[in-house]
Amino acid sequence: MVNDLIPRVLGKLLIPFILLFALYVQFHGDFGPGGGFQAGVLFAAGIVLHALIFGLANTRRVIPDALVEAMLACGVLIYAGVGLAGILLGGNYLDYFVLDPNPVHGQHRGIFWVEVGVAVTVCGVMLQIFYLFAARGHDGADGTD
Amino acid sequence: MSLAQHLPALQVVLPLISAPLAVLLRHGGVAFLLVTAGAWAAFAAAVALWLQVDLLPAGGVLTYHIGNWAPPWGIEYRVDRLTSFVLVLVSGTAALVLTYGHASIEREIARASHYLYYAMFALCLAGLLGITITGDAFNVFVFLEISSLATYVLIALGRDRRALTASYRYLILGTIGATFFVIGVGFLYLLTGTLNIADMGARLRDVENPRAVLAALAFLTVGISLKLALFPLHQWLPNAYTHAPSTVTAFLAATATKVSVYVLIRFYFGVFGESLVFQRLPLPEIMLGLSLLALFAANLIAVFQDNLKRMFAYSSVGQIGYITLGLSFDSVHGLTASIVHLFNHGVAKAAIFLLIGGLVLGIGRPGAPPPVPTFKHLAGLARRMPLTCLGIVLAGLSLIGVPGTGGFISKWYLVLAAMEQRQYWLVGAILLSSLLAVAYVWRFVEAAYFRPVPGDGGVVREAPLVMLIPAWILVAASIWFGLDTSLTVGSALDAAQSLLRSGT
Amino acid sequence: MKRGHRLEDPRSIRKLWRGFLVLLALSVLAGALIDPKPHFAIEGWFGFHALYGFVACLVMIVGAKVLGWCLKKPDTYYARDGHDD
Amino acid sequence: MTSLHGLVPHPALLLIAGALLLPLLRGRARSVAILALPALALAALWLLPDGVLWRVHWLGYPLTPLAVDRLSRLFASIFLLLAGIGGLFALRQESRLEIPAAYLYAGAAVGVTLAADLISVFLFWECMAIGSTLVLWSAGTPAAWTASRRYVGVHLAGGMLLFAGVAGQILGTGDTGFHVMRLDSPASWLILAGFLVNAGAPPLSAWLPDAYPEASWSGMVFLSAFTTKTAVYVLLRGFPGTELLIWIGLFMIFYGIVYALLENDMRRILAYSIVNQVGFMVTGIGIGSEMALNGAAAHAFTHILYKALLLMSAGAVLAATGRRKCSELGGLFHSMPVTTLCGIIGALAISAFPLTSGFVSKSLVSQAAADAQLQGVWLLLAAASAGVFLHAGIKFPWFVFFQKDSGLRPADPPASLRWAMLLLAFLCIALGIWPDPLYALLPYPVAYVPYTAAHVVTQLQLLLFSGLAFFVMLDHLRRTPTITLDFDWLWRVAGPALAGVARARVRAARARLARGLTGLGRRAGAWILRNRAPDGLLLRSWSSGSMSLWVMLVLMAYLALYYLG
Repeated sequence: MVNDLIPRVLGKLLIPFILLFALYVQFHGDFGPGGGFQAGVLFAAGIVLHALIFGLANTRRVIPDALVEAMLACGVLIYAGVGLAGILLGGNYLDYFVLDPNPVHGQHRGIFWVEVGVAVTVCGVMLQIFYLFAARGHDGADGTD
Repeated sequence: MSLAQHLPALQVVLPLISAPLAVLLRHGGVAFLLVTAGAWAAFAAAVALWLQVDLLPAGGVLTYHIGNWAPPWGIEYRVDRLTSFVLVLVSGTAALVLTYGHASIEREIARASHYLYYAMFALCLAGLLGITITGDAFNVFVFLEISSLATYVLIALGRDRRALTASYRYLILGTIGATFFVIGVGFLYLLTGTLNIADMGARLRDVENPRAVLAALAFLTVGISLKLALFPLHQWLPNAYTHAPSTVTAFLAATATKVSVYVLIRFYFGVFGESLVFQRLPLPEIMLGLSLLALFAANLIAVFQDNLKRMFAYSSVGQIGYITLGLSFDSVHGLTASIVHLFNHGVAKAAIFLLIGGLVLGIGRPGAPPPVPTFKHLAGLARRMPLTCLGIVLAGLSLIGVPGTGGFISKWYLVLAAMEQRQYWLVGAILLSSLLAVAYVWRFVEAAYFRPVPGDGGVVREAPLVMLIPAWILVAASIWFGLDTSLTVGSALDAAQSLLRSGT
Repeated sequence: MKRGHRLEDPRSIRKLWRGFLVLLALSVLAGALIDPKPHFAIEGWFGFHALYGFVACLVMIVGAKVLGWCLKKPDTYYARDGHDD
Repeated sequence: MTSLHGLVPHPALLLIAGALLLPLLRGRARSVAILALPALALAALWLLPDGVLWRVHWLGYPLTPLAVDRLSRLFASIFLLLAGIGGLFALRQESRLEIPAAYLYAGAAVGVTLAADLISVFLFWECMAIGSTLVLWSAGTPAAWTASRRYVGVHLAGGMLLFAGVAGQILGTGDTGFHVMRLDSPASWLILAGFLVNAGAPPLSAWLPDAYPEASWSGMVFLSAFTTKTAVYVLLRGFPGTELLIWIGLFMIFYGIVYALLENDMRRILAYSIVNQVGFMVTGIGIGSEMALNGAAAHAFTHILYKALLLMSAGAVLAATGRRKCSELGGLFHSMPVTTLCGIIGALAISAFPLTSGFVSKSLVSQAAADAQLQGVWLLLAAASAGVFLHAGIKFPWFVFFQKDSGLRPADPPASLRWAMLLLAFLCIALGIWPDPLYALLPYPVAYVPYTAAHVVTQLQLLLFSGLAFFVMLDHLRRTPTITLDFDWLWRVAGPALAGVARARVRAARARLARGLTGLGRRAGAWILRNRAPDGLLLRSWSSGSMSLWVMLVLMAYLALYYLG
């Protein structure tokens, strides 16, 4: 689709907004509808669109496989890290109240980081699935199975 | 706040964290170190928890509130005697298998996937530990899925292409099992409005709609029975065990089905209560029948297998029959037998599959994909791999239930339980079925010790020490727990008594 | 060794037989000299043990023969058709 | 473990530990260890005082794995003595497995005699089965291998009976102690059955002549001594005076005689004669008076010695000639004078000839029968004495060492074998002449004098006339290369054949049913048909669909049952 003008232009226009919207959903999750899962999916959708328009190879240059796997891992680590932070700060595992002197702020902070972890992991998983399916038939040797 | 207080959380979190780290670092060797360290840390935590529970008065429970939310609302981790017992088994096996596995994994899994293997192993371990320790029914489901998904990947990592279909079959059936489980939990949630297992049990007594409770019980029973491979829902197991990498087989055989049994015990005694499950319903009869079928049919099938791993996989199905048989008695002795056998069989089976892993390594040619360990390969092997073969025979004695091995202890309690209820024919059945175990262990002995070495035997080396030592630790344990029963029987008796007391 | 050992000489065998018969007679006669202190009446009969030993052995041999007709098989019986595996 | 006599080790464990270490030794050190181990264990045994010495808790039960009284000391002593002499005899055995296995076996047998609770007895009992199987294996021949499989099968079955019995007894009485039991519960019947299997009682007696003769030339010496005599010991302790045992014992006696008379293989003759001799002991236990029990114990003691002597002479012949069949042997006295002499001494002892050890022990049993006014039993025992002389006392030496010259001229065996035989021969004669030391060891005080003129004369009459019967009937006793079917036919031929018939029946039934409409029958038949095929039902993998079907079925069944329940 690289040679089709309209999708290219529209894609270039839309993709930043999609990513931005994903971030909005992510950060606004506290107050309105949204949260890490939705944000992760939206973010991944933006990148999938990129791959559809500019080709998988280009997308893979932008977001390499290693980064996707790293995202998978980092998300879980962030989540678990928040939990451990609770322990280090004197609370129980996943205890948000102790993350800030003010318990309400602590709650916000805890939820925020947990949602970041979820978003990163979900995005990573989506992209990984997309890459695996998209790569089939082109460079099968790349698959991890 | 000391570290000791957070052990219940750390128990699960330590292996859990090692998984993403292993993925992040993308290097097999580093992943091995990380995950193995995580498993040993989990083992240390499990032992520490065991000691902590030991200090509590009889029937005492350690609880840990995740996120500091009080139990009926928040997720609670509960550690009692039975829990810590299973935790020690699971984490201990994982630590030994991981330590053992490096050499075997080098041969059985493509190098590029090593870090994946370790990550999945860590996830599986974390999932199993989570199932065991959590006191929240939905959390059980989550951890069940974590461990199951990791298990499917681990099985699919086997070099044999049939590993993929085996994994796929397990995926289908495992998902059905998990779905049934979650349907059951859903029913219970609707009826009681809580997900906390202890709370559920308390509120269920006041529930007026027995039909819905029965449906929940049926779904849970079938779902968990699938995961624990109760005959005739066992068909996923032989293929999965046969085609998975040796270390995976060893780990799963010792832990996965055992944790499922644990969940079943938790739900039967903790939620539904003894009187409903065992006195008002024909469940003990059904379970007795299915257990007997497992004892005879699965053991008989095992005798005819040609593939060593498959033979011992079927033997696992048979041995699970002993565990469920103990459950069906609904007595302290029966439950003790179940819990003890869960442990003793896990230890012996892990030892056997680890040694088979060494055997596969020994008979294979360097560089070639690992061969399938059939009886053809076994001819005269005892002379060339004496330690491996001797270890398999010794652990096999525990499967038979020879006095002086762990298996004897479990059978002793089973027989006592049967006699208590004056079911002498069952005593005969239990003892007869152990003759079938004799038959398949005997087949191994005959092939390994008495058949001449074939002319084109090729080069066969004894397995490396790094593999033999963990395997032999397990072999020694299976004999040790046949002689000194204070740990196994002590904990099991304690757990059985408190379970039966709380159920009434 | 064509001639055979002393014990295989027919003459010495005859002598041995004679000696054996004398021994038998002596043992029966000795029975007359002792005080048997019988527990059972039958034990007190003269020469009871001699007769009983002889007859009991004959009965056992004949019994074994009869049993042998029924149950005797060539000693390759089990090996023959692979029962023995 | 608390031990009052911490310095003295448990004799059985000492021997077993030694057996496990023996494979590490080589050459002279090994020979010394082989001879020293039983001696040390014997010394340890005699250093122990009477009474309960070890108390252990296991599985929540109090166990007493070491307790000594007169009866256990007697049996433990003879077991250790024979282990030592057998070790000397087997010193030159090529199989390096045999002596360690035999010592494990002997140690376990000693353990049974020193254990005062049922659980320890059972544990040592199973250990004995393992040790004896290993002794059998170490012969290394295919025949020994297949025989050992049947042997293990029978012993595992016996062990299971005992296991169930012990569990039931402990559950029923709450007492782990091993005392006199009455046959008033299923558990005690099971225990008795388990003991009797090892004693070689019918109908499972056939394991003994089936398996023992397949052992190596030295292995059978060990096998003859421990299993059956341990069974005698436990019967003595557990079931004295059980009348049933009289009849079982008498059956064993005559079974042994008749089968031995028909037998051609010299070692199978001796194996049948073990059953016969154990029959005497079992009968004695059944009579149950103090004298009868003394007799059973004394007879076990002397029998171990002379049966070992007989088997050593047979073993020496086998080692020298490689032949076992009477029809292929004969005339060996020419070149094997020592072996011949020892064989004859053993044969006289087993026949209870005056001045041999058998005379002083067997007399106790028949005297006890007479004292109890059991005329029928007494008569049968007298006939049996004659029969023993017939089948073992004359038949064995006659066909092996004399009869027609087979032309074989093997030399006497090497020194270690000769000395072992001579030692036993000496003991057989010495105990016959001077029985007081043996009598002093017996569990009850002995006020019996074997050497009265009346007894000697009547015994001589009995034996000499049975000798006459032998030579008169010699033509009918000619050996033919045959075997006689025994109960083992049931599991060697009939079982497999029945299974075959059953399979054929099921197949036929399947055909009939298939013609009908029932699909169920077809499936059952197909299962039988396929069960051993390589890609049959048992070996193939199931598809996910059929597995899911099963899940659904089980769920439906549960739901339906709950709904109804």
